[in-house]
Amino acid sequence: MSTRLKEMLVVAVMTVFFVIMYWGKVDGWMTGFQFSFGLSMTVVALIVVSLLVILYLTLQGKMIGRRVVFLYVGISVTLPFFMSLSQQIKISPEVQTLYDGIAELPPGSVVLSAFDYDPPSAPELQPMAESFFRYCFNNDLKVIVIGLWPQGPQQANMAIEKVMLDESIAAKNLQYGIDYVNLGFQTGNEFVIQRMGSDFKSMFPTDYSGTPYDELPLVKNVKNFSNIDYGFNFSAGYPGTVEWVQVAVDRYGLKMGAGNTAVQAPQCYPYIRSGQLIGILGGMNGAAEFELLTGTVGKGTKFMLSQSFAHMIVIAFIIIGNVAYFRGGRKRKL
Amino acid sequence: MFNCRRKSNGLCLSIFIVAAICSLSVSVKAQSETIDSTVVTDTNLVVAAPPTSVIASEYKYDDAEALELSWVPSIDDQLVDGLVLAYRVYRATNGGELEMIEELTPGNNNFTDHDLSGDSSYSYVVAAVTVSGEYSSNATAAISPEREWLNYEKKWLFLIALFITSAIMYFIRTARKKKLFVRKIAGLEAIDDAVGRATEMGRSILFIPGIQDMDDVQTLAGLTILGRIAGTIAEYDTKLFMPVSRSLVMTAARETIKASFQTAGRPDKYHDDIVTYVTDEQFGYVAHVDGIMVREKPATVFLLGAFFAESLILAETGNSIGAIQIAGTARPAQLPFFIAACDFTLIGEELFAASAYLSDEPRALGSLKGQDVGKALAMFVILIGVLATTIASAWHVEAMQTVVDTLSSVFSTK
Amino acid sequence: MKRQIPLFITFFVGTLLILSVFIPPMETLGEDFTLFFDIIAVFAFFLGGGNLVRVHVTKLMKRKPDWGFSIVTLVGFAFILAAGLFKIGNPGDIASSVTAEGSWFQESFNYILNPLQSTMYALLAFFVASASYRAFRAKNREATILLVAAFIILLGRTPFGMALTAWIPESFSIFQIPNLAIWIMNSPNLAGQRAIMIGIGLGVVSMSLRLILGIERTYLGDDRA
Amino acid sequence: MEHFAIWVAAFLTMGIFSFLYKDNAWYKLCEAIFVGISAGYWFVTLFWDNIYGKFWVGKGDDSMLYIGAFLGLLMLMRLVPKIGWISRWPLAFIVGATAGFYLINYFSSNVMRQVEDTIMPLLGPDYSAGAYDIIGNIVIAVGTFSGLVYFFFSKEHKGAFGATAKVGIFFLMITFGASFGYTVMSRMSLLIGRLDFLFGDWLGMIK
Repeated sequence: MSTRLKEMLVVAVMTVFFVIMYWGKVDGWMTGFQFSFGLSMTVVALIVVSLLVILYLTLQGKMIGRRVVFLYVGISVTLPFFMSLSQQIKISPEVQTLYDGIAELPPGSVVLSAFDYDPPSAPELQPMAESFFRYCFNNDLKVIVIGLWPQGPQQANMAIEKVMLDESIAAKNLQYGIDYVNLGFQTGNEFVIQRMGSDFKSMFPTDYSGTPYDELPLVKNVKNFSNIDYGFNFSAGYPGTVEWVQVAVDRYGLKMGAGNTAVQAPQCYPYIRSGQLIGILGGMNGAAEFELLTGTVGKGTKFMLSQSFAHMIVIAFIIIGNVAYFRGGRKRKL
Repeated sequence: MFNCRRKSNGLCLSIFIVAAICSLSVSVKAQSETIDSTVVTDTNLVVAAPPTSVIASEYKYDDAEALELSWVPSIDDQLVDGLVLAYRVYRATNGGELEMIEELTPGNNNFTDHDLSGDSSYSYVVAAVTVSGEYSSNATAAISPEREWLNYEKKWLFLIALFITSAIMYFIRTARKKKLFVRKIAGLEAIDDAVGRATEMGRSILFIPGIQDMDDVQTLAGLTILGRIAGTIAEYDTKLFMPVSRSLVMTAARETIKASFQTAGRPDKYHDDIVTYVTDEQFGYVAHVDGIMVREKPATVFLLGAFFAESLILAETGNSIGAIQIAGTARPAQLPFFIAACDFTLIGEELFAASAYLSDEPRALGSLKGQDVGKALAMFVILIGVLATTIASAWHVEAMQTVVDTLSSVFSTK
Repeated sequence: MKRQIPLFITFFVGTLLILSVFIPPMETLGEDFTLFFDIIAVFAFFLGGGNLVRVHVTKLMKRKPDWGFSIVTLVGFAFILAAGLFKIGNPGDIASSVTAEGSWFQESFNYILNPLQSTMYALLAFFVASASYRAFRAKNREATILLVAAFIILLGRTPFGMALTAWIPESFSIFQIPNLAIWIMNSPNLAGQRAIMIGIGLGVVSMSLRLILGIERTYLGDDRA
Repeated sequence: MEHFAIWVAAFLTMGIFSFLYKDNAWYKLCEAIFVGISAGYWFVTLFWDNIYGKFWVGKGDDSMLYIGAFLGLLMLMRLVPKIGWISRWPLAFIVGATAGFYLINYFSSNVMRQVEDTIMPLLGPDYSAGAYDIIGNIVIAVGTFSGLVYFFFSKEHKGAFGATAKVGIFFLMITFGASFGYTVMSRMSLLIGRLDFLFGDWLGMIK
């Protein structure tokens, strides 16, 4: 059979599978898989064994190609979705600091949350945003949303919509404009923060849906950062936490915490040390820890297993790569 | 509740009474959510002393747009928690009516009023707010904000920047007279070889100046390096192509290549299609460049400029087609990926030094030497500063503390 | 002349912006510049967008390989401009926001651009793994150090790594992998970051000076051309 | 309609993933769609934010805006071959402004600020630091110092100077390793997000 034919066959089989699954979802007879504990362990064992085989092959001098590595990454992220294994999550100090900082806010405090990310970074930041809103609404904190990234405010709306489905929060019957406000996006990066230092309204004359600033009871009396009790920044790059710290914290003395993508987080550690930031959530791990502290189980916790598996696969391949290298090195010496 | 063993039992008692009234009033507050000054009931009239010594003064180093206000908080605010609910700042412009401009939390004793104009005069009143009403201070004298022409707070920033720029300029001048030593930078040594290899293999060269626009210095650095190597490429008669993600970068890159080809004596080799605009979208651009890479299979790939997450996608794809890759960026987060997937990587400062280094022009090389003066200064200050502050804090040596204070006032950027 | 005036403009504007930081009445100049820049960038798009169209039309006319895909690009480009600029397919009247829910423009973002962006971004996961497999080898001392640091961070940020060294007594807790990871982030990593940042700062100063003084000027093209 | 949209999204998602196997027509189609749609999308966003938003809705009387527009028009002179060189003026303006703006900006935040932050008592204020913190402080001071030595251009890396530069490289390598580790974590999350879309939102297979 030619390669081309094989490829076509694989695509055809996959398409049939997708159609059946989708039909199942729409029709309602498929509500999701869950491997039993035994099956989960068997799958894990199979992966480990196959990795050992690869290690053995490498020792024999047969290097595997890129595509095999790709395949393993795909498998190690996908399969844990269906596994019923649990793992213990340990709270790191910077997450604890962050939680303590929020926990000491009295009910009624005004919280500014800046959404500086877009959909591609949502897997890491959305779970944080959800548990953040959940905490704020459950504890009667008033939330003002803004965004320095065009899609930020939309992500905030999605998170709020989702959190509103919670029974405890739905029961509070929160009002837009009184309990929370989404002021939308503004261009200008750090200059927006700078201008907000003197006047919020000049940067956000209307909210996300066009209601004038002065008609929103929550923000009507909010002039600048001095009326904000706490700031929280969800950041995936520039502009983001670095800019917020440099302008809002350093110049206007805002108390601030941040949730960052794991890539961004290391750059913000110096700010925790110097006290400019009160804690940070780094990546999905941070999200899972925050979920644990706020007592909700969201996607952060749920996907941590995939995350751990993926790390293990990367580590395994680094080891295999090094085995190949040292084996090759010995051969040269001989 | 109160520890009243001291002599001032009278004071203690009065505090107790006020506190009792206050706790009553707080319950009133809880009932009426908003602070309404008209709510006055007979039983709990809460009187507070107004703030005193309200002074409006010039806000330093601005463009006549702000005034600073300070006051001594109401004595009741200082003695009893929760009696004063807020401070309200009122402003009268050019002797007109008072209007409220700000409400501050208790305990505050200053406020900066921005968005003023140098043409008007302003006077202020600060009032302490309790549940029963407002208790206003006397009005301040009318004052106009003034414009300062120089910001003396930034004098040290100015002087140190001046010192370093002078050092750079000094070496630029000296370099014209005598050749200065500059150490080898590995990635740069390899550039000629990389261009040569593409020529030998009869394949093309791909140049990527990062994904930022012309308002990022890293893009400028990338383009200046392009200016240095485009000449060699023209001489070798190698095919160059350069998809870019910004329209302005496209324009500037075309000018750069045209000029270099001209200088190399091969203006005939130049045509606009060397540089093409793809899309401003980060990953849209990457999707296209990745595709182009596997289809064109360039022998050499340059990745010089500002890179974000796409660094590894590009570098890994380049690696998979077996291209020689020379990368450089000043974004620390992306450096490890270039180091892992490319043959040579210019780390941070080296990216900016590269064009000077490649030009072999004495003036440009001199500027590198000037940079070293800055580094030496930074190292010296770190060394002295760390030693001094360690000694000062551990053994309380007065003289060392002076050194530390001086240094921190000089280098303070807050 | 063709080169003298631009060189003077660069020198003048550059010097002005440096000085503006120290002169309060001119403090907003940096901000004005970003405003200028944004506007110029929109105008420049006519050049970029025009180039995009020209490249694909040429490909189509000359029937170069894969010319069919050029049609897709051109149609997509035209479609989104129509939906965005003329608000075709927008619910409500012409005054409604272009990103209003249900508008063609917004739906194209949600169901076309967003999946494409996110997936391209997710490809990184695969490349990260293959790069680690191929390139992260203890070839020499430097590479070994890099490898070890990466290893500790990778382990330290997962529950598995936490479990691995949980047996270490509390008094030596620094050697537990998660704590070690944090220590690396806060100390040696910070030191390296700082050295890089200071170097970059000085590199930018020197590079900017070369531009302002006209020592680097290839971007201005050639007098003769 | 909703069914169609989610299938489109899934089709595009898998098209991009197919590049991992090899370059193919499916990927090329996705790439063509991506380039066309995103280039237009950016222009539309820029137009509404910067042209409509600033000239019509915003403070239209701001003379600064018109200087920007004037420079923009000069840029378009490029389309007229004879006076194309005028477009170098706005370019020169941008380069000058970028250079000037970043010179001080980087100097203040990258040089002054970092130096200021590195000056700290090694033993903590009044011996307050624990053993690990002291080691950490020393590491920061030594690392920053030796890292700077590595970047020196005008001195050959030989002798004691070379040894210090070597230590500097070690620190840089730790930094890169740490960044790498963190990035792996982040990138895996992105993939998880995408696969969650495919298996969860689209096929409904995740409980």
